[in-house]
Amino acid sequence: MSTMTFGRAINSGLRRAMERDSKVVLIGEDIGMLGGVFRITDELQKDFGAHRVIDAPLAESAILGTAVGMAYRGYRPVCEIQFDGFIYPAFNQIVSQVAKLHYRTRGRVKMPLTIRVPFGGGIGAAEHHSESPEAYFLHTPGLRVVSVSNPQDAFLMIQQAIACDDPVLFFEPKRRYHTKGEVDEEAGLDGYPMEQARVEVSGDDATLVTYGPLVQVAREAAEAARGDGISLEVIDLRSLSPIDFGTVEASVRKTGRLVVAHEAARTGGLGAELAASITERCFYHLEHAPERITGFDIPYPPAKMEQHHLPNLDRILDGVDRVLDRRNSLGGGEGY
Amino acid sequence: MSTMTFGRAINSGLRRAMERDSKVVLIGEDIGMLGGVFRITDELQKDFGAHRVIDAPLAESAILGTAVGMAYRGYRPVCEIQFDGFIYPAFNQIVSQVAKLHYRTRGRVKMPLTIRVPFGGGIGAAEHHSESPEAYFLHTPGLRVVSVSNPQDAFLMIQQAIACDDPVLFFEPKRRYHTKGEVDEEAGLDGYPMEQARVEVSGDDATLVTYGPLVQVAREAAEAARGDGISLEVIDLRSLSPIDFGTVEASVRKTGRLVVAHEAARTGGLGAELAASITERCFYHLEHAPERITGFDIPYPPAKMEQHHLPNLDRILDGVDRVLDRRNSLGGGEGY
Amino acid sequence: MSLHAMGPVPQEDLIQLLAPDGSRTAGSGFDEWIEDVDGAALQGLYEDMVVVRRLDQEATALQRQGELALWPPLLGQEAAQIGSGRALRKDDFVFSSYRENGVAYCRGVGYADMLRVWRGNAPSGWDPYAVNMATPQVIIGAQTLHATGYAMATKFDGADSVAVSYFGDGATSQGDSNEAMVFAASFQAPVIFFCQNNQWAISEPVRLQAQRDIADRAPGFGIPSVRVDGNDVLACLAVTRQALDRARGGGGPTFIEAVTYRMGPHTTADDPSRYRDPNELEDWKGRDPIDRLGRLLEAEGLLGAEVSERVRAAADRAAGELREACVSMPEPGELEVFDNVYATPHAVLAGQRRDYQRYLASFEAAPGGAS
Amino acid sequence: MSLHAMGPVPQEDLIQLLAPDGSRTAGSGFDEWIEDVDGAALQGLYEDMVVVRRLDQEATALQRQGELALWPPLLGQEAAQIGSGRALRKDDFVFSSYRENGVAYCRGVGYADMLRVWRGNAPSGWDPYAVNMATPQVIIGAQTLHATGYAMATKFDGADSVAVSYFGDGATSQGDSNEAMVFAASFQAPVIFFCQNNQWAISEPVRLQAQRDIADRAPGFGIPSVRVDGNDVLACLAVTRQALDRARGGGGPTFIEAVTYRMGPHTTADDPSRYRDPNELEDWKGRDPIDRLGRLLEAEGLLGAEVSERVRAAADRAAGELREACVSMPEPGELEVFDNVYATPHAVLAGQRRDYQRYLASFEAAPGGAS
Ligand SMILES: Cc1ncc(C[n+]2csc(CCOP(=O)(O)OP(=O)(O)O)c2C)c(N)n1
Ligand SMILES: Cc1ncc(C[n+]2csc(CCOP(=O)(O)OP(=O)(O)O)c2C)c(N)n1
Ligand SMILES: [Mg+2]
Ligand SMILES: [Mg+2]
Repeated sequence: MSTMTFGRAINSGLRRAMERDSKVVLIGEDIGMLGGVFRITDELQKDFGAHRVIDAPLAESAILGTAVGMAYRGYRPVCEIQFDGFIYPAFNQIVSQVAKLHYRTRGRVKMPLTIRVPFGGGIGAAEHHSESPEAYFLHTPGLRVVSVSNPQDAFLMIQQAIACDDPVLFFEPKRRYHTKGEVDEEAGLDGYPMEQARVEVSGDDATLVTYGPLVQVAREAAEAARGDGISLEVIDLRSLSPIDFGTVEASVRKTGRLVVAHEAARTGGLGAELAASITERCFYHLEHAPERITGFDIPYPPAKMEQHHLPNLDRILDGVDRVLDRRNSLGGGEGY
Repeated sequence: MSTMTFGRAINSGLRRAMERDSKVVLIGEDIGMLGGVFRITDELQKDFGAHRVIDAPLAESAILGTAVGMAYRGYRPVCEIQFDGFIYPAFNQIVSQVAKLHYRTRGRVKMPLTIRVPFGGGIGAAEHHSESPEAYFLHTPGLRVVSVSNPQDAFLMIQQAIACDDPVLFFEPKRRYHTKGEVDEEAGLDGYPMEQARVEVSGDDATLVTYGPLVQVAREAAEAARGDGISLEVIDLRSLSPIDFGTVEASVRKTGRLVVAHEAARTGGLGAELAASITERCFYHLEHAPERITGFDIPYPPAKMEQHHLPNLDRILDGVDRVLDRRNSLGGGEGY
Repeated sequence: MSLHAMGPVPQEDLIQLLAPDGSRTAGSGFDEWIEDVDGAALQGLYEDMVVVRRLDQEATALQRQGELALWPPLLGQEAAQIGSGRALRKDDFVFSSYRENGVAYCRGVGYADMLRVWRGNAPSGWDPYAVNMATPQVIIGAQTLHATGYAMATKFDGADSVAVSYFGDGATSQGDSNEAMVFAASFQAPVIFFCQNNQWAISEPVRLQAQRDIADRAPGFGIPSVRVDGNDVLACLAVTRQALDRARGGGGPTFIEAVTYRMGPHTTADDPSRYRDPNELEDWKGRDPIDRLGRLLEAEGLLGAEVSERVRAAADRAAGELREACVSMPEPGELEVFDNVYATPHAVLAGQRRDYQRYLASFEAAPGGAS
Repeated sequence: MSLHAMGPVPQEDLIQLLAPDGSRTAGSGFDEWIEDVDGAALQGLYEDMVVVRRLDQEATALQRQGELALWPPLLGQEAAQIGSGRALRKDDFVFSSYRENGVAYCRGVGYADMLRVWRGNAPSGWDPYAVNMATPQVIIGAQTLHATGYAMATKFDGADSVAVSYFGDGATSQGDSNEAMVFAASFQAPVIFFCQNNQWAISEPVRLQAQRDIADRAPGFGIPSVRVDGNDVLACLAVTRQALDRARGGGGPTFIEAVTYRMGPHTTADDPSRYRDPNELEDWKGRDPIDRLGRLLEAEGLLGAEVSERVRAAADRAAGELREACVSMPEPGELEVFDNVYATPHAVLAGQRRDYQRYLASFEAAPGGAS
């Protein structure tokens, strides 16, 4: 076990993957000498060479498109998108090529790409630097989508993503890059599959589901709720496509109440899918309609306004109060 | 009133909009001399000139990007995307520019673009020619999204979309282009706002919501169900962003049961949003979890397989049976 | 008012080894690249072109007869495709668009595999690794990046095979095609950009896409280019061989503009009479790639009755086999839509497959339908 | 192993009117374009550059002091921005990236407006129509298309104003920038592509993006280009004037590569010591744009104590006003996040706003918090 930051854990995971398989190559903007704007690829070019850690010209479509070509030749490219908001120039290659090539070629050509995306807000950044585009990708058949919430998962899941024969969007909560945690660098990849959600906190009164940057907030919410006599079960989804509905369903069958939180816009976000699917799966166990605590349906706002957009502890607890029919900002207070 | 095809109705609506406002210009691939691959812009270049109906070089990002520039100068560009699957090269311009410029400029710069997208399947086409990408856009704040289901709406809503000061994605169900219907070309634009859903068929037992190409199938389903003693209420959403939840809510409060159908992939599709929102809004009126009848989570399949992907009459009726707890493919049969 | 600057396509400066009248053109500087092409080889190229044209016509007919959903004819582009396609080594890798069935023929693609996707039976036709050619790319320009990435990886491997990307004049307008040149130049990737400028992108003339010759664009990216007579199979062979040689030797990418003409419609769904002058077609018929080589063969006594007969028989046989492969193709199964979406198991999709299977089964259970 | 072909940036063939030592360079062929630039005008350009550098330094200091969230310095690029910016007419329209605060200054953008976005107070700073300049574009390359479309529309209107797009060397790799050249050429749009090649795109040297001089790319698209000494304010003024004149006269687009150097970090968040040789900076200091014009002024007796003092005072005043504008900027309101998402009412978003308002109000109702 060693203590390391989130960012360092990904760096270490990338190094492992590169050591294990010489077909793993990294490609992205500024990832070489600079080590990436977040230093996630620090030292890797020095240690593995410029043909394993490739500083790409400034063109995201080409980063993805050439990675597709490399995958055709048996490579496992790991593409870094510098910030969430810069993934859109590559959207065409991701949606029409990366996602479809295995299907198109009837399984002949594998696309084991990993697309690393630092995502989410809370860092006081400029426009296009704080977005949460995951819903676009989980609506795209052929892709897998994961998001990590702690250094240990970051270390292992980046390796699992790279080892996976399907393309994986790997969403890194950039505001947690400097968070420290324990990492067991000896842990094997088979231990905990990346498709599986994890119950982070056990509880009985309501189920709170989230992923990535908000897992920490959800833990804090559980803590705060406990002080109020409410027992929250917190689930870190980890995989956003496919979603591990089984784990959430088991929890909701127990609690009867679901709150889902994410930073992405509400309409058409992951929360809608989770709420709809869980309602289908355990309608008769639900005591209240699932609540979504999300970013609003607005472009990501300027730094001094992001506090009014991002779900935080209070907004999440307000949602918990709603599913529990306790007093909340929209009324309630009869039940429980 | 005159009888005309769906395609002709859009053509006529475009002509009206161009006559009314000289700032309306059309831009797209093959829309001039050819009149578009579906002939929707037939004769318009001849009548309005090459600077009003612009054959663009083969580059969708540039079609959208130059349209943004034209909008800066007070124009109202109508961009034609040749087929649904070719919108992705323009995704970056749509999501980061078209959708955000009004917000970014604090209301100073309007983006009254209309983006016409022939969408959906059922025409036996090759890959990338039958997709339903609407969910990507309804998850994108700053955009409006509509879809039309009949010639009269097509004629009016294309004009409303062009007249709207916000950017509008205008989804045209390409498999209905040759469907004929009555069109009142004298109807005014204020009559029926494009944001409003429409109850197509009144009924009491369950609410069936859809849009675009499946509205016709939904009507047929209502007809078939009636023969079985089931009274379906059919709603054509018309606007996908914003969704007119009020109309759906009123219906579900009456019927207690919701089925939503679309061709797009299930996970993260519009159906998820509708199911989640309606569950929130009328949880205590629901007798059954909302059902989604959608395309599967697969890339759009080849022509000879599309019948196994597209929601059709039987699959929709099976969904109706499910919300009514009648016998259906997955069991049931106790209730009702 | 014409909004854009258009003009006729100039025919000077084309690399040409064979004039439309069948005589050999001197002074191209490319003769050395076809020194080894003897009489038998010329006859082979001729047969290839005749067979490919015949296959193309048969496929067009199959579409008219309802056996194919769509077909993108290559009529007129045989020299560009056979000349370049026959230059390649087995371990080179092709990334093409949808119109390169002549190249696919050179790579050894079988007839059923060639038609599968156009019949609507499968998402694509063949195993790319069996013939070292990716299946058709429909998204304009996308494959130029795939070829570039493949070539970069070839270089990582220290191999000397070359990636070849085929695309049209219209594709040069797409961002992807230009980014591909940036990457190819920066990484000195062993890739060939083979642009068949067939003068049209559906209804749009090349002068809407490019104000200068297409071949003029690559040098600005640091990529040498040639403009070749695309209806001259010998010239296409020669320039491709030179480009391959450069790439194998570490000299990086080459851009080839093959100036040719799409004599047919864009696809069988298109009606070119709406947008182009029939005289243009007549004009290009005088430069027909097959007639041209035929005249050379005749002049050299290489197209006697026996050879003609052999070529005709080969074309007939090919057409017959193509038709047979088409009509005898097995229909896809009901649950095939779910196959190969992912390489590894996917719980949500597995659930959808299971439900759909039960749905299908419910019809057997209750013959009256599901409702 | 170096995967890409890199080399030093050649300095020949640059259009130059003013040598680094302050002497006038002869023979550029561009003298006619600055014939009217008299002593007072030279002093004006000098003052502009000094003021803009001072503003830039003040903004950098404000960032260090926590008053701004981020700042993208233009240090070293003053001549490129002032030379081109001062060539424009009021009715021309600028589409820039994030680094063109010198151009914004020329357009008359106020200080608070310049800082608003970098302080994090607003999605952007100014009203584009008040100064005929779009607010900063962060998505690399996107604005090249906006400028092209604006120019197309200008042509529809029969107006003779020109759209000018500013972008960096890195931006030339993006598909959008290349598509913009395709459209600009095809529609002969009155647009200027003004590329400030400051040698770096964050940590990536220009030779990763382009194997040939950047200015060499445009001609292949049918767009004339010039490569100008970007640290020579007179040359930048001259080439921009020529390009504007061509565009106004119906001659279509021009591409300008201004060869300059980013003397500071990419932004205040960047640490260039990780990737670049300090000698490079020293080298470029010898070509400093302000010193250069200063030497000319001195040689011509135009930079006496009085003028120097006036310029210094102007810079001090500007810096003071900038600081004051920054620190006195009102904070955004709680519900401002919901404003201007749409131009017309939007029911779903209105509902979210209403709920959030009630949520905020609930804290007042129950001081203990919402839970
Ligand atoms: C991204 C994209 N946009 C539009 C289309 C529709 N489309 C198919 S072929 C074609 C014209 C292509 O012209 P060109 O590149 O010259 O190739 P050719 O068909 O002449 O061989 C167009 C516009 C497409 N397939 N992909
Ligand atoms: C589409 C996109 N990709 C990546 C980035 C991140 N990024 C911001 S500036 C920059 C470098 C730009 O270099 P250049 O075009 O030379 O302009 P300069 O900063 O030197 O003025 C990068 C990669 C971005 N803003 N947009
Ligand atoms: Mg073509
Ligand atoms: Mg730069």
